[in-house]
Formats: sequence, structure tokens, C-alpha cells
Amino acid sequence: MTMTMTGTEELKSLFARIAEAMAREKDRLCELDGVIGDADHGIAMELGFAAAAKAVSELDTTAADPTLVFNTAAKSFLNAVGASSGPLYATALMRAGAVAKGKSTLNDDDMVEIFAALAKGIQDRGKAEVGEKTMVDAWAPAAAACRAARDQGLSLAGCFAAALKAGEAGAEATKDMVAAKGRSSRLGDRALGHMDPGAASAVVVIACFHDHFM
Amino acid sequence: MTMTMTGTEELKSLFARIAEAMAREKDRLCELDGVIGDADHGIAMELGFAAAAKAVSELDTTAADPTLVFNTAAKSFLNAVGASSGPLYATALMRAGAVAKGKSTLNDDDMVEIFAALAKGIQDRGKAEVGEKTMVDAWAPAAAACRAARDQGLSLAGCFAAALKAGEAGAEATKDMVAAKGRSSRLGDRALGHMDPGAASAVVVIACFHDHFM
Amino acid sequence: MKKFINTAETMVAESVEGFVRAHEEFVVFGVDRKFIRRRHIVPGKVAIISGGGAGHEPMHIGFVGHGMLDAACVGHIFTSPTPSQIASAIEEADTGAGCVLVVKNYDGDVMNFEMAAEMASGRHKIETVIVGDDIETARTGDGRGRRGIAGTVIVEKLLGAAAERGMTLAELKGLGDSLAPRIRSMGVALTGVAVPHTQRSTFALGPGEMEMGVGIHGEPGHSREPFSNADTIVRHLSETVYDDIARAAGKALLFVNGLGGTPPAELYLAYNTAHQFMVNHGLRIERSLVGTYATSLDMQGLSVTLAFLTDEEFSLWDSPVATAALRWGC
Amino acid sequence: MKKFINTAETMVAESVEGFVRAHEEFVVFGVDRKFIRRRHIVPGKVAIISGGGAGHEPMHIGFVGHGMLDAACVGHIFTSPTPSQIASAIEEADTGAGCVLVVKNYDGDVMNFEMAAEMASGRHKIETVIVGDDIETARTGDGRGRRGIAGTVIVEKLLGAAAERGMTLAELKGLGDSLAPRIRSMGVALTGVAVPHTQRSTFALGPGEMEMGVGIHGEPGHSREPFSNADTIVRHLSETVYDDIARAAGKALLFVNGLGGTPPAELYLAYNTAHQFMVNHGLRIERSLVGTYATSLDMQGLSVTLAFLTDEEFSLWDSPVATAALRWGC
Ligand SMILES: Nc1ncnc2c1ncn2[C@@H]1O[C@H](COP(=O)(O)OP(=O)(O)O)[C@@H](O)[C@H]1O
Ligand SMILES: Nc1ncnc2c1ncn2[C@@H]1O[C@H](COP(=O)(O)OP(=O)(O)O)[C@@H](O)[C@H]1O
Ligand SMILES: [Mg+2]
Ligand SMILES: [Mg+2]
Ligand SMILES: [Mg+2]
Ligand SMILES: [Mg+2]
Repeated sequence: MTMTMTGTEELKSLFARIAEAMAREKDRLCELDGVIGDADHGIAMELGFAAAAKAVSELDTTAADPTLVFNTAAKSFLNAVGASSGPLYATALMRAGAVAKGKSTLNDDDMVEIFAALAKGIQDRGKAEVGEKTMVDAWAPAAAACRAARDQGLSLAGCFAAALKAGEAGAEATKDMVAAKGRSSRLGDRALGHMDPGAASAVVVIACFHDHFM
Repeated sequence: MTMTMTGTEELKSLFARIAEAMAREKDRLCELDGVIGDADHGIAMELGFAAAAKAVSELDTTAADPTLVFNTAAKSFLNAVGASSGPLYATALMRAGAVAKGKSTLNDDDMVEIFAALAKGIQDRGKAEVGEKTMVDAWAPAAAACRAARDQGLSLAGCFAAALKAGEAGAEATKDMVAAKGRSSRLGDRALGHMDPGAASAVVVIACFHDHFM
Repeated sequence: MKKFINTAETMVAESVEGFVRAHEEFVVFGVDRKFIRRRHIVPGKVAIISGGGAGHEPMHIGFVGHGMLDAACVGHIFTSPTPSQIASAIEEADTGAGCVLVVKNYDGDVMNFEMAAEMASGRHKIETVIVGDDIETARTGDGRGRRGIAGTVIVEKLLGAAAERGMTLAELKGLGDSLAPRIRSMGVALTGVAVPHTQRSTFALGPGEMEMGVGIHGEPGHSREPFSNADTIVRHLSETVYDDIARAAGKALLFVNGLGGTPPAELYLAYNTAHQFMVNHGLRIERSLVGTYATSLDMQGLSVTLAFLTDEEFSLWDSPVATAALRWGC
Repeated sequence: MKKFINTAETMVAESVEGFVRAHEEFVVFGVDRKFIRRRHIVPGKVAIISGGGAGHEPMHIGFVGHGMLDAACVGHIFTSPTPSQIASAIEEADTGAGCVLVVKNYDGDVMNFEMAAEMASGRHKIETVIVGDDIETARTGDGRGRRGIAGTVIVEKLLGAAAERGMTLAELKGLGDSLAPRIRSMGVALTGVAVPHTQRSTFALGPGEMEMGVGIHGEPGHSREPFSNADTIVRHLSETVYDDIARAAGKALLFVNGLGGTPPAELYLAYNTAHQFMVNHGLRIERSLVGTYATSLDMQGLSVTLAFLTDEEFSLWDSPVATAALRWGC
């Protein structure tokens, strides 16, 4: 089993990848949000990750450690986006930064922990449980699957493959949910049949992790 | 040549005739006003003459003289209608009442004078000259033709026939005018090609005089 | 056309009743509900009375109260009140010092107020101030055609304040007449409006059109133009208004008025452009007013008003006013 | 969709700039234009700070001034301001007595204000009051889903007045939290609105439809209904609001709020119906507010808010306030 060591340069390209993906998916995400929310989720995610990718790209690779990368990403995401996604992803990224604390490169176990920290950050900030039709429905099962795969000794690529599969299933499952958090929680049954936009964008982020470490 | 004597009863039925005609023409007048004004001229004329006809119909024929009929009509027209047509026709009717002062019935000369007084009242109140695209363009030539016909010794029926012809021609002529009074005076050339609604309703009133004394 | 109304026949009465209920602090109905008057008439003060068709709310009923109007008469939608309404208002509001009628320059309004003045002139000293703040177009020639639109608010505020300070009838007439050439407005409509009574829209605009130079009765303006962005539109209004009274010069009040369907955020954006234009042209904007004060039912659109005032008139503008729609200093 | 804007990107900044230019008397920009604050900060007074997405004007910037808010942060259209904006506002407005954040109950607003409070908590004493005045629907269950809508105006007015009187941070927090269960609102939309950024309308209504129970972000309500007359609609809103807090009882403030595209005349007509309903149900309507205070861009629609207040709270309502959108007593 190969071992990847993820450093600042790697993280920069991961953020660049996510930003590109969001630019591609922006319209679809806005469309999903238009059905059960306020039609801006694609804009928020694109703005946020574009700002994060730009800010981390400007960091001096030799001087900046992974913690600084995550914290910089968190801060710029937050300043760019005031929507729900802003504090949710900023908190996620700060938690990731805390896990990376003191490390100049991250090994596979670290990356799994970081992935879990992202999910945990979102859940702590938004106080949503699985089943409430939010991005947590993608992030929580993805993080659990990722950890479980790691516990079974899978490679990082295998872990993120498991995470992606679980995240996709989770996002798909939001279609059958009535929302209890976020804007769509006012809609009651009218939200049924529609995927939560935050869960959809979570899958985009998770897919970037998967593709990056493949 | 026959001589008609017009009393209170006659005037009552004249007002009833005008009120009926306005109810019939209401939509057409609103439509004309919609093109170069505010689309309410038919409503104003219908309301005004309905109120006038109702009020005079309630007068005691044996006690009420023509002056009271005209003054009652003026007052009820005015209370019913606040548009431009309100003060214009109320003033006209009050002038008619002044001409009838002291007379218990009106002879043909009186009726011609009354008709002229209506036109004069409108012109005094609105301060419009012929050619300014208002009801004066129908009323002024009609009154002049009526007097001229009388001077030539025509019967009342002949006088009102001349009046109607002149009024119709005057109303028709407003199509080629740019307005200098009333709402449409703001439209400049855009008013060209359209008949003035007040001139159109004047023809309706004049036609009632004609039909009544035919 | 979805509106919050019950029937076309009752809408004005119901709306005015709601207004009175909401502002009992300032206003009461006059005799037979013929008009709205301020709750506390001030003996010895010249009465300021205005009125006009309904559909322009909050104008004029929203300006009844301390420091502004003593009474306001409301007609049908876009239709002048009757002389009888106006005469009754004069009767109730004039305590002997006389009264000033503030009339927007429309034939209907002018004639009905004139008849009311004739009716009441035996018992009351009456002066009339005709407001025609609309821009002059080539077609209106001698200026007689200038309509009274949003600028009327300024005339009513200044006359109201001056009357409260004890100005005489003659002085108020003089003040009102001297204001006219120094207040100028121009409006633009993005939508037409339909009078519920007639269900007929006086003009209909396509998605790419706007109507320039409109009044406040849903009547067409002087030209139909392709719709454009806010800067282009508002600069055109500002420039036209400015050119029309640049001769007045001095310190100015700048007023952006919403026509009913345009929200505050857009009015503020428009104000920003208008303000910038005026400042770039060397004007000192000493006071501002931005909001929905003189409407044309639910029309989307706005007007820009520029008023050159003297120091004395600015102080009248600043004087306390307590009405439903304008309030400060008390 | 014709609006007075230049570009979707610049519309908020231009509108807010116009607002500040028009109301320099009351407000100035905070550092880096991150927020609007009152011109004269009062040392020793607890600061009251609010904010939210743009598109709700005059809320909240129109409530910055003496007797109400000390600062307001504006986000993009319908999007919460960022923690950095809010933290900067806290920095500039809090003179040591602490500050109260008034937050409308939306996940985005709540989380961004929460992060700002975390960021600023080292140097400032901060309390948060969450406003959720929207009616409770069967679906929202524990009430967590109740959104903050027009009733927020009342909370901001009362807290602002209380802070001006010298109430402590803890007392203000207590007052704010105790108000929540006594203020209830419900809205109806006759048209959807499109956020210029996305050009996408969140719901589109046919000529015979209306959306019941809407918030102020153009989001759908809880049901689509056939359009009806004003009495039917407003009685339904009034009844729902009344039933939702009838348990509170007592003397009430009744507030009819326009959503941006509905003119004053219709709001007054609606107020008339709401007032009659409440009086018929034995309520004493002690105060009223009718106007366009919390908007959803240029949406045609309105909301009815009922608030049961104590005598002390009515006196806070009556306290002097000098802001762009609410002003009396000074
Ligand atoms: N409390 C919450 N916890 C977790 N996720 C949430 C919460 N509230 C909202 N979300 C997520 O945020 C998404 C909407 O994000 P976005 O459109 O950017 O923000 P907004 O709703 O403020 O416009 C929802 O689809 C949902 O997945
Ligand atoms: N000053 C005036 N003199 C004579 N007639 C006038 C004058 N002003 C308007 N009119 C007439 O009134 C008509 C419009 O009447 P109406 O629609 O009832 O009033 P409004 O214009 O107030 O809605 C015009 O077509 C014109 O003939
Ligand atoms: Mg959204
Ligand atoms: Mg007309
Ligand atoms: Mg009319
Ligand atoms: Mg949003």
C-alpha cells in the first residue's frame, strides 16, 4: 500500500480543483436551490471556493504549513460568502486546520482525520442531524464511510471512493426528506422529491478529494 | 311654423334621454379617453347625467320651474362627478338655469338661448378656445349654428339639426388637433388622429336635444 | 392585475378609512366623511387645504397634521374631489384667518377647486396656489400645461410650516406663487396602471420599454423609449429637470419619489445617481427626500424633483411636522 | 423584470451609498464600508446591532439612528452579511457597555452572527436576540423554523429605545427574549421576485394565484392558493396570526407591512380589514404601523403583524426615534 504525503502544494491544487468544479456546477446548484431555497447556492459555493483557492494559491509554499492553508481558506471563504454555506464551510476548514496543527505534511491517516473534521465542523456549526435534508446528509455518511474504510486498511484512494459513494447515496436520500433545517424547512412536504442543494455541492467537494487522491 | 313650449316635465324627459344615451355610450367614451386621457370620461358623464336625471325626476313638476330643474341638475352632476366634466357641465347647467330665471315655460327662443348658455358656461369655466381639442370644439360651433339657424327663422328642430351637424363636424375636427387644454395637452403630436372624448360626449348631448325636439 | 381591493367602487373609501384608523393620533374625518382633517384645528392660523384624486397616496391625506395640511379632500381614483367636498373642508378648517388651497395643475382639479372657492367665498377669504412642477416640454408652450406632480409635497410642507409660524394669507399666497418656478420634476414609468373601475390600462409597456415624462394619473408621457439601466434613466431625468430650472441656481433640495410599485432599495439607488449628477453640476444638495410620497396606484417608476430654496425656506422645510407620511422635529 | 439597477454586482453598494447620501444627518459608513452606523455613537450605552441580506430595505439600514440601531450590516441580496462585517460593526459601535445582536431566524444569519460573536467575544460582551415572528406551521414543529420577518422592526425599536434609556446588556437580552412569543406575523405574495444575480424567480404565480405564508427572501410559502379579494386574504392572515398568539392577549400593536411592490393605498385598505378583525375579536389596538418597512425586493404582497406589548413596552415604542424609516418624538 502506497502512502501519500500531502503538503501545502498538494492542498493548493486540491483547492484549485474544488474551485474549478464549483464554477462548472454553479448553475446546477443554483437551479436546485431555486426549487426549495433561494437560488443562490451555486453562487455562494463558487464565490467561496474561488476566494479560498485564490488566497491559498498566493501563500508562500515554503513558509506556509497545512494549518495556514486551511485557515487562510476558511477566512477567505467567510469573507466572500455570507450565506449559510459561508460559516458552515469556514468552520469545517478551521477544524481541518486544527487537525493539521504542527504538521508540515499530512499522511493518509491525517487526511482521513481532516476529512472527518470537515464533516464535524459543518455539523457543529449548523447543528443539523442526518435526515434533516442538509449537506450533513452527504458529509456525515461520507466521513463515516471514509473512516470505516481506513479502519479496514484501505488506501486513501479507497477511503475517498467509499466516502464518495456514501456521500452520493446520502445526497440522493435527501430527495425523500422533509427539511428540518435551512430555508427549505418551511416548505414541509413541498420539498419532497427534490435534492438538497447543499448535499449536492458536498458531493462535488467530496468527488474532488476522491479525484485528487486517485 | 310650430312653437314648442318647454316646461319642467319636458326637461325631465330631456335629462332622462341624455342619461340613457350616456349609459349606452359610456364604454366608447372611456375608450376614447383611454387613448389620450385617463379612460374615465364615460364613467364621469354617465354618473353625472344619471345623478342629474334622477334628481330632477324627483322634483315636484307642479312646483318646480325650469330654473330649479337646471340648478338641481347642476348641483347633482357636480356632487356625483369630480372630473373635468363635473365643473364644466355644472357651470353650463347653472348658466342655463340663469337664462330660464323667472320663466315657468320656455319658448323656442328661450331654448336656443339656453343651448347657447350651456356652451358659454363650458367655455367660461374651462377657458378653452376652439381648436384646443376639447368639448368646446363641439359645443361652440353647435351653439353658433343653432343661433344662426334661429336667426334665419328655422324651427327649433331645424336649429338643433344645424347644431348637431356643426357639433359633429367640430368633434371630427378634433382628430387633427394637438391638445392645448385638458390631460391630453401633454401628449403633443401623440394626440393626433384621435377624437377628443369630451367633444364626442358633447355630440351625444346635442343629439339628445335634436332627437327630443324633432 | 392582482391588487388588495374588494370592489372598485369601495376601494377608496376602505383605504381612507384604514388610513384614519391607523393615524387617529393626527387625523379625523370631516363632516359626512367628505374630507380628512387634522385632529386639532389651530384657531387663528391660516388653513392649508389640498386634495385631488385618490391613487396618489400618501399624498395628500398623509400630509394632514401639525406643520402641513389642515385638511385634504379625496376624489375617486385619479379624479378631482367635488366642489362640495372642498367647500365643506374650507368651512371646517378655516377659523377666520382665511385659507390657502393648494391645487395640482390639472384642468379637473383647477376647475373643481375654483368652483369650491366661488361657493365658499362669501364666508371665507381664500387664496389658491397652483402647483405645476412637471418639466416643460416643447409642446406645452406657455407652461400652462405643466402638471402638478411630486413637487407638490414640497409646496405643502413649506406652506404648512409657514402657516404654523403665523404667516398671513397674503404672505402665504406670495410664498406659494414664488416657489413654483423653483421646483421642477420629471417622472418615468416602467409599467402602466389600470384604474380598477375601468379595468383599462392607459398605456401598456413591453418588457423593453419605458414611458418618459409621465404624470401621476397613468396618463402617457411625452415619449416611449427603450428601457435602459438606472444611471442612463436617472441621469436623463436629472439633466432635464436641471436644464429646466438651472436659471434658479443656489442651494437645492433633491427628492426622488416612488410611483407606488418601486421599492425603497431602487429609489435609493436612483437617488445616488441623481445626487451625483447634481453635485457634478456644481449644485449644493442641502436637503434630500427619498421615498414613496406621490403615487400613481401601483405603477413601477419614479420621479426626480429639484427645488431651489432660500435659507428661510430650508428653515421652513426643517420645521416640525407631524403627519402620517412626513414627520420630524416633534 | 425592469428594475432601476445598473448591474447585479453593484446594485447593493449603489443603493446603500444613495441611502447614506440621503441620510447623512443620521448615518455614516463604518470602516471600509463594511456596515452603516449612526453618526453619533453614544458612549456608555449598550450598542444594538442588526443586519441581514440586502433586498429588505429600509430594514435594517433605515433603522439606524437615535433610539433604534447603532449599526446595521448589509449582505448581498437575500444573503447574510459576513462575520467580518459584523465583527467590525461590534468593534466600532460597542463603547464598553456591551452589545446586543438582533438576528432574524435564518440559518445563514444565525450562523454568521454566531461566528462574529465568537470572533469578537474576547474584547466585547455580546448577547444575541433571535427574532422568529413568522407564524408556526404544522411542519415547523418545535418552532425552530419560525423565521424573522416584519416583526423584527418592533424588536429593534423597543430594544433601541430601552438601550437609549440606559438598560443594561442583561436587561436588554431579557427584554428581547421575552418579546419573541408575543410578536407574530404572516405574509402573502401576489408575485414572485427574481434575484438579479441569478435572474431566477424562486416561484412564479399565475394571474389567479397567490402564495401564502411567504417570508422575505422570495422563498415559497406554505401553500399556493387562488387569488381572492382583500377582505378574504387579510382576514385569513389576521386570523392565523391571532390564533397563533391569542394566548398572549392584552393590548396590541397592529402592523401591516408592504413587501416592496404594494402601494400605500392598498396597505391602508388591508390595515382597515385587519384592524376590524382584531377589534371584532376583542383586542384593543393601541398602536399601529402601516407602510413598507421590511421588503422582499419589489414583491407585491404584504404581511400582518400582531404584537402584544406591556405598558412599559408601549412607552418604549413611543420613545423618540430618529432614523430614516421610523421617526417621531424628535
Ligand atoms: N443548519 C444547517 N446545517 C447544515 N446545513 C445547512 C444548514 N442550513 C442550511 N444548510 C445547507 O445550506 C444549503 C443552502 O446554502 P446556501 O444556498 O448557500 O445558503 P442560503 O440558504 O443562506 O441561501 C442547504 O441546501 C443546506 O444543505
Ligand atoms: N379646460 C377645459 N375646457 C374645456 N374642456 C375641457 C377642459 N379640460 C378638459 N376638457 C374636456 O374634458 C374631457 C375629459 O373629461 P373627463 O375625462 O371627464 O375628465 P378628466 O380629464 O378629469 O378625467 C376632455 O376630453 C375635454 O374635452
Ligand atoms: Mg441559498
Ligand atoms: Mg378622463
Ligand atoms: Mg379623470
Ligand atoms: Mg441565500
